[in-house]
Amino acid sequence: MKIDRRSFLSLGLGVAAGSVLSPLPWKLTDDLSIWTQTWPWTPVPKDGAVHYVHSVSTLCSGGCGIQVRKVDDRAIKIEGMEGYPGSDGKACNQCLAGIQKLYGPDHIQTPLKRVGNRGEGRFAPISWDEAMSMVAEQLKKLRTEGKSQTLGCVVEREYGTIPQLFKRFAKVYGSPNFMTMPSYLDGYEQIFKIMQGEEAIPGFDLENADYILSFGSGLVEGWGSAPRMFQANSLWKEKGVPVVQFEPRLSNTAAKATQWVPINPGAEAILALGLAHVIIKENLFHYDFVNRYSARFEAWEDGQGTEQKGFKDRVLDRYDPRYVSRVTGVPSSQIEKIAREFAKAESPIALCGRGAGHTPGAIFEFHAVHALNGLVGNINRKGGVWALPKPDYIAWPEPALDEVAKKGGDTPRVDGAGTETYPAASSLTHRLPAMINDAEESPIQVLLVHGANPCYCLPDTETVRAAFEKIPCIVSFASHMDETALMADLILPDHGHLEKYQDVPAPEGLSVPVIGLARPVVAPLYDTRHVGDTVIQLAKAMGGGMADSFPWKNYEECLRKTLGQHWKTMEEKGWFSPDFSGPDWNEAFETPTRNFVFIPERYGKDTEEAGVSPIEVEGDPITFPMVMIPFDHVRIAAGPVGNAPFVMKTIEDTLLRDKDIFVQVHPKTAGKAGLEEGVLAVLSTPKGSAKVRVHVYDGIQPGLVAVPRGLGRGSGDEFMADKGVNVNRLIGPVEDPVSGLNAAWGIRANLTIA
Amino acid sequence: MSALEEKTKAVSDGGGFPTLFFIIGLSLSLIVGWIIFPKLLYSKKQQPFDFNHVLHNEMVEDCQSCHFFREDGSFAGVPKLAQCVDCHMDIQGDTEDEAIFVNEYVIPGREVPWLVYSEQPDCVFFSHAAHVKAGGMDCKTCHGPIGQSTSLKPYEENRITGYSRDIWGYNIAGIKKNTWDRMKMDDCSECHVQMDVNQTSVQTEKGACFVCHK
Amino acid sequence: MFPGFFEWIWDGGHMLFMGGLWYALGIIGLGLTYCIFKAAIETAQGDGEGHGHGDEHH
Amino acid sequence: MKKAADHTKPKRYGMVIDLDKCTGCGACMVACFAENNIPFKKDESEKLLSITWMRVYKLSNKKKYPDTDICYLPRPCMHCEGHEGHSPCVSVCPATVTDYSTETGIVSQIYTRCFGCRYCMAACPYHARYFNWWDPVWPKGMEKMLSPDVSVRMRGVVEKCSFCYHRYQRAKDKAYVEGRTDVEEEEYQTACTQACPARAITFGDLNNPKHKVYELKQDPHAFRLLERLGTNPKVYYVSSREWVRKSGDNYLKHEEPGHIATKH
Amino acid sequence: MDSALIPKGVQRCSLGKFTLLIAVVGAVLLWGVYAMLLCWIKGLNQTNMNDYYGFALWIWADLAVIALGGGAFFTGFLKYIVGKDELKNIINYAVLIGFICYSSALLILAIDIGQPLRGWFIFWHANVHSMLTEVAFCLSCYFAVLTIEYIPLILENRQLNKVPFFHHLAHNMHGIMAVFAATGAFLSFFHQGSLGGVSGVLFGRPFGYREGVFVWPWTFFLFTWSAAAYGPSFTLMCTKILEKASGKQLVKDNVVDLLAKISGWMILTYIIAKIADTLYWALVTAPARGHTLMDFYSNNPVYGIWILVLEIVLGGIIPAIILVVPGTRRNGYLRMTAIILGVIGVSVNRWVMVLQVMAVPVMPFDFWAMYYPSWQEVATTILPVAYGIILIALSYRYLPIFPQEPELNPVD
Repeated sequence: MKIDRRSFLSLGLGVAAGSVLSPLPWKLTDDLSIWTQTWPWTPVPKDGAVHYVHSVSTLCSGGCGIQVRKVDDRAIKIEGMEGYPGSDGKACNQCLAGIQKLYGPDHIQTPLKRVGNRGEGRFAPISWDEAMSMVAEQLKKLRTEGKSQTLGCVVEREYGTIPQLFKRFAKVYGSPNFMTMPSYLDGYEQIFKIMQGEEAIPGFDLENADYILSFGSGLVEGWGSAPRMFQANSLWKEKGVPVVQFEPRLSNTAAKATQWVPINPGAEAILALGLAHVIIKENLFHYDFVNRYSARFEAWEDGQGTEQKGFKDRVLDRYDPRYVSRVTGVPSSQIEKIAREFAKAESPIALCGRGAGHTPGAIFEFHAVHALNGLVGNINRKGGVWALPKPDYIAWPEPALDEVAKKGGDTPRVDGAGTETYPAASSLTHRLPAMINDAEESPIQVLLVHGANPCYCLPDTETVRAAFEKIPCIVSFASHMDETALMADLILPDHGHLEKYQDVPAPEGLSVPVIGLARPVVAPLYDTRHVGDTVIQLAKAMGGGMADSFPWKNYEECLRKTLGQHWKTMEEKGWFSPDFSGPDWNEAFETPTRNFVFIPERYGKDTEEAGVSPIEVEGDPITFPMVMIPFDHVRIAAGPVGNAPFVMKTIEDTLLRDKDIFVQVHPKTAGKAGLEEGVLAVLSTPKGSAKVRVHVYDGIQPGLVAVPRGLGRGSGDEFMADKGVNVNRLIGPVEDPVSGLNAAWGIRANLTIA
Repeated sequence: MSALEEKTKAVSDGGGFPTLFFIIGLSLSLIVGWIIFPKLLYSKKQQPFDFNHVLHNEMVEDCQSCHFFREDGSFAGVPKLAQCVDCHMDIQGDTEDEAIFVNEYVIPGREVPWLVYSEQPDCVFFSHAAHVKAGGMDCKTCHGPIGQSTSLKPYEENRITGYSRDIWGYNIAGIKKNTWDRMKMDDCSECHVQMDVNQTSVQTEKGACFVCHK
Repeated sequence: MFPGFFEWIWDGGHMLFMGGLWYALGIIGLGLTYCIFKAAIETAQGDGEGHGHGDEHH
Repeated sequence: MKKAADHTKPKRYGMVIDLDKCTGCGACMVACFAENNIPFKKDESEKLLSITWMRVYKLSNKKKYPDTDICYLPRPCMHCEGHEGHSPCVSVCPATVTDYSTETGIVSQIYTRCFGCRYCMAACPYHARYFNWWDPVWPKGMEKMLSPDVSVRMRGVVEKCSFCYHRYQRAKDKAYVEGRTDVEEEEYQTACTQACPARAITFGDLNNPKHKVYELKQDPHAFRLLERLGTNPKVYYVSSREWVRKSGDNYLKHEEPGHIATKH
Repeated sequence: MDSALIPKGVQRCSLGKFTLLIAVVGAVLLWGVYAMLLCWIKGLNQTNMNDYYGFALWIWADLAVIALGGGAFFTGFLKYIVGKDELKNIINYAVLIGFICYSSALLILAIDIGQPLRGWFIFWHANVHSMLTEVAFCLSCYFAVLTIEYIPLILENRQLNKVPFFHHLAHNMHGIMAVFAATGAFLSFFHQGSLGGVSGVLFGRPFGYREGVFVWPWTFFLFTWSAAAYGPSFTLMCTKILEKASGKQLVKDNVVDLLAKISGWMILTYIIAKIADTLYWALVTAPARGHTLMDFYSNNPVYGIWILVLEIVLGGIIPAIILVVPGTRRNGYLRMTAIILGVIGVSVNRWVMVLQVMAVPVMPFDFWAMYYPSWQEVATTILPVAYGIILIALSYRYLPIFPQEPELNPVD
């Protein structure tokens, strides 16, 4: 049979006709399109029963009350917990995106031992047993050598059972060097000590205040508890509460304020005293409070019997609005107007702590601002500033100290806090790097770091790194890879924030004390261990008195016992609020005179002579004609933990583009330097230089270069690592001579075209 | 040249053979399309073990005893292990399937990986509450008389789309005899049009998309 | 696309638009079928040589 | 056999956003990302390639220091009603992917129907629509955070804010199980509304006098974006600042905002 | 070697030279195909399009080639319906160009959409209110018509025509070509219009939006008109290019003159309508939405008022005058200048109606979005050009495209 072309054609036609009449082509077309609707590689989330778990998030310093939506055993989404004090149903960006930290790729999965050079980031997984015995051996060795004081502990904040376990550990081990990371709260802590004689933490009754004076505080930029501040801000809008923001740059807070008053940076203290001048001169201050409950407002006799000028005269002498106007750049008419409005308000409140409060600032500033609150008598009063007692629910028995512990504990702290020079300070961690670098042998031999990220957060990170290089043994308890963990010899990973129990004294800045409970939302995903358990087990491994001081089986038992009767409330409600009703003014102050002291003892003779002058920033004005100021942006986390991917996604393209950070300069400043919007430039300071892009912004004082904080992470997931510049690398600490706190608000800088 | 060849040539010249070839081609592709293709398109999978609905139905009130609504209005679907263990802590009867269930799933506490015949694509939002609670429909209308089954049929999976054959229906041409034969969008829409449910779309004057999609 | 589809509505827009479309498609389809059939018949009748195109096999 | 049970009064879900309260913190965006399975990639700084159903714009009064002022403006999908539901995008979609429901006033988008012609994106003056230029990828383990309430989108389709419609579906289910047919105001709130720490966003039925939005939209300082185009959006903004209100639409030199726009 | 395939009575270059040409252009084609595959496999992230620029270079190319391919339908309309019989000498070429343009347009659309495997949804789930649906339907139908018009041409190849069936088929198709052409013209009128409607109906985009009658914005009619006006110019331009390339006159002057004259008058009437439309838009439509004309042409690095001048004056008024006035029209150089200006003019118009629509900010606080295509976009846009050259070369070599060629170039 010969199959010719024609037959072949017919066959083909037949096949074609048959196909059209069969379901094959049609079904295939349909199925192919359905295939594209859910590619095999497109994840399909599994459905299940939805339920919510209440917890408190520790990702931000505010401590947001959260509820986590779960579908079966997967955590899906974080929302705010209704009724949680302060944040009440809301949460900050970091905490909202917290699920990404849980499931994200930078969650440390197992104990790690450094195998590469310091900071190189090469680690090998080891077992918990091995890791624990390595640390215990190191510690034992040090102790037997009589160098127990060379143990250092760095944590983020002092309060809560976990930092207290570290503190106790250091104490029974025999070291005074338990350190916390700097924050504006350090300033308030000292000011409460010297002006009110109290060991206290600040609470601001912002919801009831009716006039807000903010000396550069980023009230809606992460200052205190972010969600609480946003709600307070909205409340002010609803009630028409005036908010005055003094700041050299139009920040979000300034834009939200009723009035933005541009001010020369660093002159805040002088401005506050200028306002005080008007208030005193026009007799607008709170007579009752000033006359009955304060000291040294008028002239007084010192110990030697010499008469000293009182606060009133000093202020009247020196800070008349014309002078203040010259220094601060704020017109004197404005100073007078604001002072009058402030003093005449029912509950006016003056706040300080720059930006989100990551650095303390000069004690003069805290003093001057707090003196304003004193002048209007708005202390421990509805709508005022409260000195809240430090959380006292942790009432563990005093540990028995052996000889080593006593001897070591009595040695002066490495950072100088609590010494004669800086008696009011409890921690001056920013001084630690210099101390280590200046010594031949590092005064810290073993450093335990938990929750803090000194290698990123401390000023002058290059120096910090150099110091850390010198520490023979660094142990990190990080649950996510951070800059400090990268420098560690050993990482003993803590559970993630959604995998564990923890008491969270929070939220920051609230005028009533609250203790929240973080609890495991999901079972730990990896081979991690609760840091509380790790510390307890380490103590047990040390044996002897140390083991006896940690009588708990595990952390959970420790926490339950510590919270005692409150545990049940916390389990049910998610938090408890210790009884606190502020004392009357006649009992409120524990200074020797039982008064609010306008001029504290340690205010210093020298300042009396010279008056308060702005804190000078580092650098010589000729090489560095501009001044760099860091600023906080609410969409960038500048604390120990960097942005989650979702939060990275919200960062504006005028702050970060690809890997380039933008610095903000006034059009005039840009013009002078020949810079245009978006160009690459080199920002240099006495501490170093970095490649940046220029954002020309009308809302900034000419001569300044503003750099966002929180970028330039050297570790973490690909979504945040190596983007932009860490501003802490470009700025160094400036020591406040009175408090020892870091008073740097900026640094001299130059910006030139790249 | 043989006689046959001659014949062929003659026929092909006269046009008889092309018709033959046309018919051959036609029938070949019809056979492929209607018979072989459906067999190739679907892969058969067995359930982890067999399940007897009739047997269980005798012991419970109704379908919702096992396939229940949660408090939040969502539908639990195929029961989880937790529900089954109430009775099946240990082996009750003497079937091999129950033994598999208890030994392989109940004792190790493993969820049974049931293959769900009516599993819709991810883009579908199907509200059981709207149909059963608000609409008063019975299960059979969509799921068929599954309650009367004594064993589970094999699960057939479309090799291209990955979806169950029950969605398109067992008839490859997509023809249905019963309401439960198919579960495509048009089948949902047919009923929605008839019952005048959410016919609020501006574009189609039929059901708005966000009624059944998510 | 066809009456009975989910997106179909019996309104002026659909009838005009789709009517026009099917009308055009119909003409194209019918025209093409006509040409093919006619050509097939002519080929079968073998009178393909008389159209007077300037082709070589004339 | 028509069934009337499901016929609830037509609603027009919408928002009123108080720009005086909005601090530009971005919590609405983050909540939206998490709620709606929005993908994220290594670099999201190119905003024209970054999917953000809710985008917070930064407005400036363009004045010189120290008279400069800025304002943040969160922009979800406006769920334009246009003329009888013919919003800019709905009428242009060639494949009936996007639709307007007269029951809820929500503009829907069915990703599996979309074939990615992007005509709707060209039509939307608010840039509320986003294209999946890339296949969405979740780093290993992170797909655990995906919500089953919202379908994961595939490469090559357009997506946009749905007013968290799935929450309405969930709320309805709950109502049905409890023997109700309708959902209460607080039962259906969008993720951004729920998350906004400044409580600047209010969401509800613009037709229902009992809902908060009903009254808020009548604020003399309320305005809508680009009202003059006739898009008839369902998102209202309130600002006490005149320059902000003026930034909400285009005006010729001599025109004053209040007198031009057709209100409500 | 391939002389058996070459039409009788004409001369063609050597096969080697021809192969070289095809190879060179083919390399460009392959480059385009590579880019096309990248877009299909890796997705549209290969382009520089973004969420502000959802329509970009491709869609411009699409609109432009369809406008230029308008020569096919309009010449067909003139020949078969109006009865301008001289045009039979150029209609084959017009059809070929139309075929290339439309097949390219379809290919571009297939690359442009994010989910090509679902592209058929536009037919299946059609939304008849969408201009794009109309475009898709008419475009594919008209492409079918063009294919039908092109097939008999192919069948007239010397070897193919020897097959009796093909011979008859070609003959029969020629016989009822008027019916096809009429259908094609009907379809074309509509889809050219709907392409204009694509941006004209965007009431959210004041730059593109136009008022109109019923569902049709003015751009609907302007696009049809301009395609009819400029399409023949493009056919003439392609003819000239081919004449230059082959070194032979292929169409008689009277045919060229006739088509140029028709094109000229069409351009003239079109540009008057366009000016009226522009004035109405600038003085009424845009101001009612708070825009002045200059809002659309300032504050950006590219789109200045020059673009309007280029489109209307240089690309409209000037070619119209040159082609309408017999004296200037008959001057070969001036005629060619007018034709080129016209082609530029209509291309600019399509560019403006696609890319500038995307670029102009609508929200007052938004910014001009600038865009430049990625190499993948450029390559896939050049792909149709290479494909067109190859198809023209093959067709010209092996098919009797130009009936007047043997007469004008007698073989010795």
